Amino acid sequence: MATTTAVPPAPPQKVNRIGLEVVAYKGNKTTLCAGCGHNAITERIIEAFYEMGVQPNRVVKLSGIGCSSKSPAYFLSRSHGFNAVHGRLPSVATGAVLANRDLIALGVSGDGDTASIGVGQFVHLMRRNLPVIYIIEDNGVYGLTKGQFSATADVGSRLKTGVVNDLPAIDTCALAIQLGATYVARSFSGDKKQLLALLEGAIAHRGTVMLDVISPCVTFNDHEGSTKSYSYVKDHDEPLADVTFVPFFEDIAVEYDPGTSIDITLHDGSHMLLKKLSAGYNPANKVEALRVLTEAHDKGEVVTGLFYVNTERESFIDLLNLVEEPLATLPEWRVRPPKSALDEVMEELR
Amino acid sequence: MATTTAVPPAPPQKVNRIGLEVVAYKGNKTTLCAGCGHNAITERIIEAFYEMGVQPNRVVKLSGIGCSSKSPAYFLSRSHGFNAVHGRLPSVATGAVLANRDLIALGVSGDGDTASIGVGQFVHLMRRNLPVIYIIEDNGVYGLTKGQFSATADVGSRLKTGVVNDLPAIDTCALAIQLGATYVARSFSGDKKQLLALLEGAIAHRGTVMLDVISPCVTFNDHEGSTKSYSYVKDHDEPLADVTFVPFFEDIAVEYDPGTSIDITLHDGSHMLLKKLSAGYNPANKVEALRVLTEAHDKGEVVTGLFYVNTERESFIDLLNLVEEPLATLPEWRVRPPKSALDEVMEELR
Amino acid sequence: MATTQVELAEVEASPEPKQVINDMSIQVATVNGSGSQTSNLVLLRAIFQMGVPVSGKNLFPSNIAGLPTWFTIRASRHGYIARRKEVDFLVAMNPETAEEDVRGLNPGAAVVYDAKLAVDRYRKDLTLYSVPFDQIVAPVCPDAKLRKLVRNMIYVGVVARLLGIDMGEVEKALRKQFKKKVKAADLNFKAATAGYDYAERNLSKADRFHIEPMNETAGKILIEGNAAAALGCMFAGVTVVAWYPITPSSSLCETLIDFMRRYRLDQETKKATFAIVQAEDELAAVGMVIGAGWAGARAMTSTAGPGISLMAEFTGLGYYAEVPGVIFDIQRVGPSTGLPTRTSQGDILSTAVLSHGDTKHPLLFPSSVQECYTMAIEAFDLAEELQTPIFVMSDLDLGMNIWMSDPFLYPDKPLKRGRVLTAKDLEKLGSFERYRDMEGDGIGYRTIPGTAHPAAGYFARGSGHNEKAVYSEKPQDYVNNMDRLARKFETARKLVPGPVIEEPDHGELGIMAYGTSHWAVTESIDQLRQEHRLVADYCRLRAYPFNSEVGDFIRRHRRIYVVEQNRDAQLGGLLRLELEGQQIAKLRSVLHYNGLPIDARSVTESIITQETRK
Amino acid sequence: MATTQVELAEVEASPEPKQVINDMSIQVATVNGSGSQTSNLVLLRAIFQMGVPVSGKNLFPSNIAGLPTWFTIRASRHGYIARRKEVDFLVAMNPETAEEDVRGLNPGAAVVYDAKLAVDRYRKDLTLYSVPFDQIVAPVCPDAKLRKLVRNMIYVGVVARLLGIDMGEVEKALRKQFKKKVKAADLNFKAATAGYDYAERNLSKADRFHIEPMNETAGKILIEGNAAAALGCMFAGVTVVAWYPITPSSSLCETLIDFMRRYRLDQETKKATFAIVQAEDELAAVGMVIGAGWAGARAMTSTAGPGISLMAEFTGLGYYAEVPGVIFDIQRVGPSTGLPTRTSQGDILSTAVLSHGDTKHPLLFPSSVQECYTMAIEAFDLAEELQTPIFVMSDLDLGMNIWMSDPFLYPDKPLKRGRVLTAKDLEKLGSFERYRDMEGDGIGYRTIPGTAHPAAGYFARGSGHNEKAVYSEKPQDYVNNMDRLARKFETARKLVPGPVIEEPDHGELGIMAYGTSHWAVTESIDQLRQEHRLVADYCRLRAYPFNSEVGDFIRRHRRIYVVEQNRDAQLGGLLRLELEGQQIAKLRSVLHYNGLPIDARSVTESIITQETRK
Ligand SMILES: Cc1ncc(C[n+]2csc(CCOP(=O)(O)OP(=O)(O)O)c2C)c(N)n1
Ligand SMILES: Cc1ncc(C[n+]2csc(CCOP(=O)(O)OP(=O)(O)O)c2C)c(N)n1
Ligand code: SF4
Ligand code: SF4
Ligand SMILES: [Mg+2]
Ligand SMILES: [Mg+2]
Repeated sequence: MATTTAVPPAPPQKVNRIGLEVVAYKGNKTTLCAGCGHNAITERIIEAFYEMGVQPNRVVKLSGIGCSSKSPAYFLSRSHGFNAVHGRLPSVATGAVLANRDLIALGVSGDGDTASIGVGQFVHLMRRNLPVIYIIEDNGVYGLTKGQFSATADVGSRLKTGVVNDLPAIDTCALAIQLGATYVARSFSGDKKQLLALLEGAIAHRGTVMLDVISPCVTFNDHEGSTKSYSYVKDHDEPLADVTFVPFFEDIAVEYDPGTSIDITLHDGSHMLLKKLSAGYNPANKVEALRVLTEAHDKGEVVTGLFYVNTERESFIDLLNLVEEPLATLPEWRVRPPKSALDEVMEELR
Repeated sequence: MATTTAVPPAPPQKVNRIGLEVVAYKGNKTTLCAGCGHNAITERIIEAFYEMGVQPNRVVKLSGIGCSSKSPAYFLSRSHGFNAVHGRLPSVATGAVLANRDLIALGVSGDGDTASIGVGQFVHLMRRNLPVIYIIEDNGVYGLTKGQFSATADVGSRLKTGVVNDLPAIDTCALAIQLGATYVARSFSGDKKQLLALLEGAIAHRGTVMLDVISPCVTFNDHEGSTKSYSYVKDHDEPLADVTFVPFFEDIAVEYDPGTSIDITLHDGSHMLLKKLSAGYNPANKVEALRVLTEAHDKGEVVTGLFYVNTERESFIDLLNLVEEPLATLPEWRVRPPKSALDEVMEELR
Repeated sequence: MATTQVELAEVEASPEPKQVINDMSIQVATVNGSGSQTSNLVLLRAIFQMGVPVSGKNLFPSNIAGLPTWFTIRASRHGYIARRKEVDFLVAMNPETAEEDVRGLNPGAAVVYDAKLAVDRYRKDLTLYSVPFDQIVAPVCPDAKLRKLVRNMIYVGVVARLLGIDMGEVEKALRKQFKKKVKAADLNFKAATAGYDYAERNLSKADRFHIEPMNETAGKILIEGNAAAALGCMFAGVTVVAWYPITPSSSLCETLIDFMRRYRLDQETKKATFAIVQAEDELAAVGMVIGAGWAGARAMTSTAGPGISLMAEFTGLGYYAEVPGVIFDIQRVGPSTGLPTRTSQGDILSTAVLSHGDTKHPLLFPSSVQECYTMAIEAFDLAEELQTPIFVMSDLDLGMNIWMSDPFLYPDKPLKRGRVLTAKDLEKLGSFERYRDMEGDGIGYRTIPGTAHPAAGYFARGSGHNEKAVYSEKPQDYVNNMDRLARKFETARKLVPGPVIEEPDHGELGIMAYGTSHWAVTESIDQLRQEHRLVADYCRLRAYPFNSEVGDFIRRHRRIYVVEQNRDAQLGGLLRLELEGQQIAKLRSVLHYNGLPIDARSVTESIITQETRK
Repeated sequence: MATTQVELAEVEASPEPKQVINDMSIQVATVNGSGSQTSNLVLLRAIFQMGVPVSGKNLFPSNIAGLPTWFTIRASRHGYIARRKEVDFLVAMNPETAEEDVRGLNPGAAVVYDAKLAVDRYRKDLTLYSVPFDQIVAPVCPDAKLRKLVRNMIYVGVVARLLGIDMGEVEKALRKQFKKKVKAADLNFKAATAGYDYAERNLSKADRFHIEPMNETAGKILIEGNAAAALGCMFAGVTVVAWYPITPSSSLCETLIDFMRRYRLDQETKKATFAIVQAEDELAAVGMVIGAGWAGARAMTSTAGPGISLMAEFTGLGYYAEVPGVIFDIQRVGPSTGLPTRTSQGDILSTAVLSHGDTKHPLLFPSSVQECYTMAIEAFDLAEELQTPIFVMSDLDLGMNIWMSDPFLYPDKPLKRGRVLTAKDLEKLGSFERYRDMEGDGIGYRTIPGTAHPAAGYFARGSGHNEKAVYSEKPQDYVNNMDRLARKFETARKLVPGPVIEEPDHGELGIMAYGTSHWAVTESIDQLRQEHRLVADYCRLRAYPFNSEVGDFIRRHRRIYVVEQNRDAQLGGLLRLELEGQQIAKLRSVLHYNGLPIDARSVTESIITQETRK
């Protein structure tokens, strides 16, 4: 499998840097439709965690309800997973990460799960900048309930039933940027290279990652007129910048011409290189990011790439000033104050 | 009371154009704290509906739960009111307006009611562009539960208890614009002239109006360090444009120099005049509006005025292609199809 | 029942016949998304057209394609339409489940199977028919893409041939199924015929099962409960519908959309006399219903368990602010997400007391597609008469499966809009008090927003209020209001549909059931009498709260078996909340909660074991 | 109880004394936001310091300032701390309510009133003390802005003088109240003294009521239930708290924040051993609790009725995915928003079956501040032992009012973290099955995310699953799992705190109660015996599900009065769901639901009327 680092593709390696084979990152057989975009994303996730050499036991997989939300069962079967209720994985993820700050939380949601029933919790997750990788497998419909429109369906897109959507789509990336997420990108399930790079960058980022991945529903929403169909995205996808990721454990690419790229250093020291395709796009500028998104949105274009990244803003964990160890496993003596504490309080109440 | 039209202030009139005295627009005695910003907004609402000569029976007042949400009891006591559950007036308002398209729905919410528990329904109300006037009486705290921070509290603002807010404020205006609301403005409970003009424009607008009114909580959040305090807003308020409203039943102002103002024509033919104070601000441009808001937000400034207005976009009522009459009171023969219809269906099922 | 009993009498007389005629269940095992649903419905409809009573149960997985599904058609000359456990005739198309499916059969059953599966390996005591589907489909359907679908139509022909189903009826059913799509119909019928011909040439009938023409379905219709409920809603004059998709409820609103577009557009203007909104979630859906009901519209939503849980806060507001609204709960298996595509009656207790505080809701229990239709209409009347949310507790088996029924009757009563004061009324009265009990039945008078009269307005709220709808924290105001609401619930007791009691023999044994459990119970009552000489009277509950007939029925019997499809005996629970100890002492439970529709055999066995224990 | 009974015996003996000593209720009527709360607590504390048993009930409106509020202090030498209906000594400060307040008094009561109110107009049969507050306050407090507040401290002095409360104790109480704020304390004490002096000079004692030193409060503490619960949570080792503000629950988490900042910061690093998050709403709050509990933390939230309704879906997930968590419900008056500042026991039935499907939850019923503390600790142990959400059903009266209590004891048992497998355990076992019933009690073994072992991971879900936590729609897997959950609930029955039974005389009459109703019941039991020679045994329930002692208690008695503070007899309902008909036949209800804390007189009267009807 192609790694995205600058070093010339090495001969296929048997194990990654922590000595695990790729099977350690696989999951159960998918029960999704053949050709479903979600399956392609599953493969990239497996690749990304394998290549980054993440210990599967450190990962927690969270999801809501939907075809997309089923997918965590199809990767990283060694990791703990929690298939929660519809639209509310953000709160479950928040609780889990607060309980154990060492966990790498990966949330997989759908556009219905996120933008319809889940938008309230989505808004507040983005706002807290909790270290969570939040992926929307975005097909513009409710797949699991047989193809009703979701809130990301674009105006004018038409279902097989002939129903046309006349409400504006919610742009989850624009929302995430406005609300405070610190790593916001959009990609396409079919774009192996870009998606893998963005996922690896996400794993290295410390803060809330919001990754909206256009993921066609071949059964209910993959036909002409659907802006979430393969054909449509292929035609209308204009990548914002050519994203390349360099894990911190590999030496930084040399042959990139710094003149043509921005180099973002992520929390673990790894680097994100954006080759500037679209003139002077700078992912550090909120206003600019919102402009690009709003304009593309109005033109019905699908812009992909890393729109916004901020490695400065404190994460929710920092704000809470938590001890270094996971709260969940603190020993009794650290969580039950001594008798003297109780006596003191009792004395005050006399 | 001063009207905001261009005609020189007439001698105080006893009745409005539909022959009602201002008492017909008043409500019960307020039970809010003396000096609460919400009370000032209540007065402007009474004025606006009186001056616009709206028939009180056509108005429905909706609210969630909070001090702000109590205020509908203090104006328009002839109108029907519904004090719903916390954060969910948008759905109740939607149902009411669908049931009776002739109603003028006025929703009064708080920042907690809207931006915290209510943000999910808020997002989708804005998206539908249903004709509803949605007012946030925004004080940055939960007044009724004794002053905890809401999601519009600015970073760094401090409560009397000493607790400091370290999460970014949600900018409800930026959200509303991005999501599709067609009349989005911010004002200040203390700014009689601007607030009245914006309210009158709101009444004339057909589509979703989102009006965020900074309304200091004198009991829990009106002290130095609170960006929602009178003092703070007075110092940091930079009006975007000087808003003046001209009801369609009065002849358009003459002495305005068109060079220095934009004239927006609203659905009922009334006019909204924006004197351009800030260089070339044009409320028809989403991107521009978002830029202004995002930048002010980062600078900790409070910009007030009409940020965005769109009189073109179809309202949800139009999209649903409803009959002209209120659905609620359609006679039986129009809502129960004839026997022939049943027979036809039965035949098909044989 | 009478008719059935007569038939049974004669059955009892004659010994178990060698040939089994019009009394079997046929199961087709395939994978979902393979289009087999169409084939199965064609098969079912063809039998139905031959005058033979049928029922169909679709057992499908909670995903979109590629997982095992089983469709069971029961043909019963006795008119039994409950699920039957035993499979007599299996069509084995799914490699994944073929072995299990075949091993599960009783000796003497028949199997049509895809040759590739070679299921003859597993059993010797069955009649096995091997069919090379791939070879048969190839010539019929050159287009490889379509084969996967058409393939399934082949077994229709094979089964028709083996059971003696008239191909004319098959074609008729098939063309009905494909409606205007003539090309598709032709292609599929070609496939069915190919199957028929293959069977004729290569398979010699060796099993006992036969379908023969009868005259038991004349004039009857075939329909799913959700479609029936949708019809009811349309004829109830619903104007505002807010919903959020969820299995097994979605098809109710989706069918409703189709019906409304056909019959509820204004003749001249072609504008809609209704608003149907796909809300962002269930909290919003029920919120819209509350808002619309308050504003005077007939409003409804439809959902399943998870949605009901999310509606808890708002339905409490509906109860306390006294707002009409209709909520359909097409029950599926819980707790939580549970088994979204399996059936259950597991929501009734928590729904009866849905929301905190002293909140109570009336529930309706439709047991047939006909009642889905009639109770939908009743629900809207009750909601406006009682000024409160009404829950219609259907389930997946009723809502999504296809049922045989007499055609529905056009409503003979006008809409009951309840106590609403118009501007004219207010002219006379001068004023009104929203929450005053003028009639002594706990129900007040309301006005609709927009009513053109200065005295029309009032303030609805979920917080404490007095008779004038003014905010109040006065202890006495609160108590008066709560006592009136309790009185209103007593009025509901009289207004909701009462039980249907069948008490031919006034024995000491009684059975109580509701909803879809009804069909297994009526069949079980026959089994009890025929096989165990045990006579049972029957009380079918149609609503909560229960009227006095329910307690009386219990009083007249020694032992009462409450049959339901949940683990916690929830109807038993509701009975316990309302009855006297002496009556409660007589209650016993028959519980079925594996997600499959309850069957008569399970009921009979459970009752017999408990009877012998007594 | 023993002690109380002895005292009572002697009371019975002596005839009703002319002078009433340490047995009265003092009510202060003012408006909220006027700072009267401080004055009232000073008064209460001063009496407490004199060794006289006291209790305080604050009756306040659901707004922030300007509406009527009443604070009632009961001094009872018998140690009764339930609310008492009759007011003996009124301080009338509120123009809005003065007339009503005065007219409501019994003859012989005493009234201190603001001269301006001239309430002597209304009654002649009272002892009336007129006090010109404005004149008194002016000299004491030159700063006009502060007067509104200080004004209220004046009546403290007046009442102290009239009832004979030692001003030394008043000063002590006042300084304790103002903690470090010496200036404020001085100013306020000046005001109190001014009141005292005024009374001394101008008012001559003419009523029967006196406070005299006793020795019944030595070593005792004064605390609100919410603060007590917060202490319990801290000593239970809670690490993740997610909450959303709501009356009357907010003060639990807010007090917890204070305690945790004091005692739960790491000694060296000063970093927090806890995370407390104000969530965006209750759905998120409970979702965070579920996420944290699943990840191994001791997690909790606290809310009231409306929040409980919003938590319905998630708590069903907690039940079915088997995730520990503690949820406090500080009950207020419903339905819906109801009366947010009034007390009730109206959530218990709907909470026991909260969420759709066959879902059931254990509930704990604290009746004292001490139990708020101990049951908080038990709740966390039970949640992790049973791997399920546990609800602690407190109420506004308990949570927000100040109660006298023995000091709390430091926990003598270590935390019970339940069945958790570590990496080491997994080394030995090799593998594990999350939902397998290894011990026969329905409780499985779980692993914590992050456990460093390849076999540690499992997939928690709200959808159907087998013992290995793998998704399953198999009917038998579902049934096995649900039956195990039912077994687990039977285990809960044994683990939750059992009833406290007081059966001195084994009579035929029994009383059952729970939570704050306890205090009215114990007093009522004395009244029944003294005034009606009626002996009643008492069974105080402390949790749901009920253990066998409950049924046994009923069996031993002829009639059982179930006393509770709701309209629908909800505990009665829970008993009906679980008991046999014979036992249910004995149940009668005593219901109190006007939003005020239940009082003994109401209980006694209700029982007597029902007894005479028998
Ligand atoms: C509370 C609740 N409401 C409704 C449902 C039914 N439901 C299951 S999945 C789904 C939508 C899934 O859409 P999306 O998140 O876009 O996922 P996709 O299937 O398209 O990948 C819905 C409405 C549910 N499970 N829970
Ligand atoms: C479901 C629910 N949760 C919590 C509450 C308690 N509550 C009442 S008002 C309020 C916040 C009000 O804040 P805001 O909307 O800003 O109004 P304000 O009082 O500041 O005007 C809360 C949390 C409630 N009533 N319902
Ligand atoms: S229905 Fe659509 S989203 Fe669901 S699995 Fe199939 S292709 Fe994917
Ligand atoms: S508490 Fe604050 S928001 Fe509430 S009424 Fe008082 S000033 Fe207004
Ligand atoms: Mg989707
Ligand atoms: Mg606020």
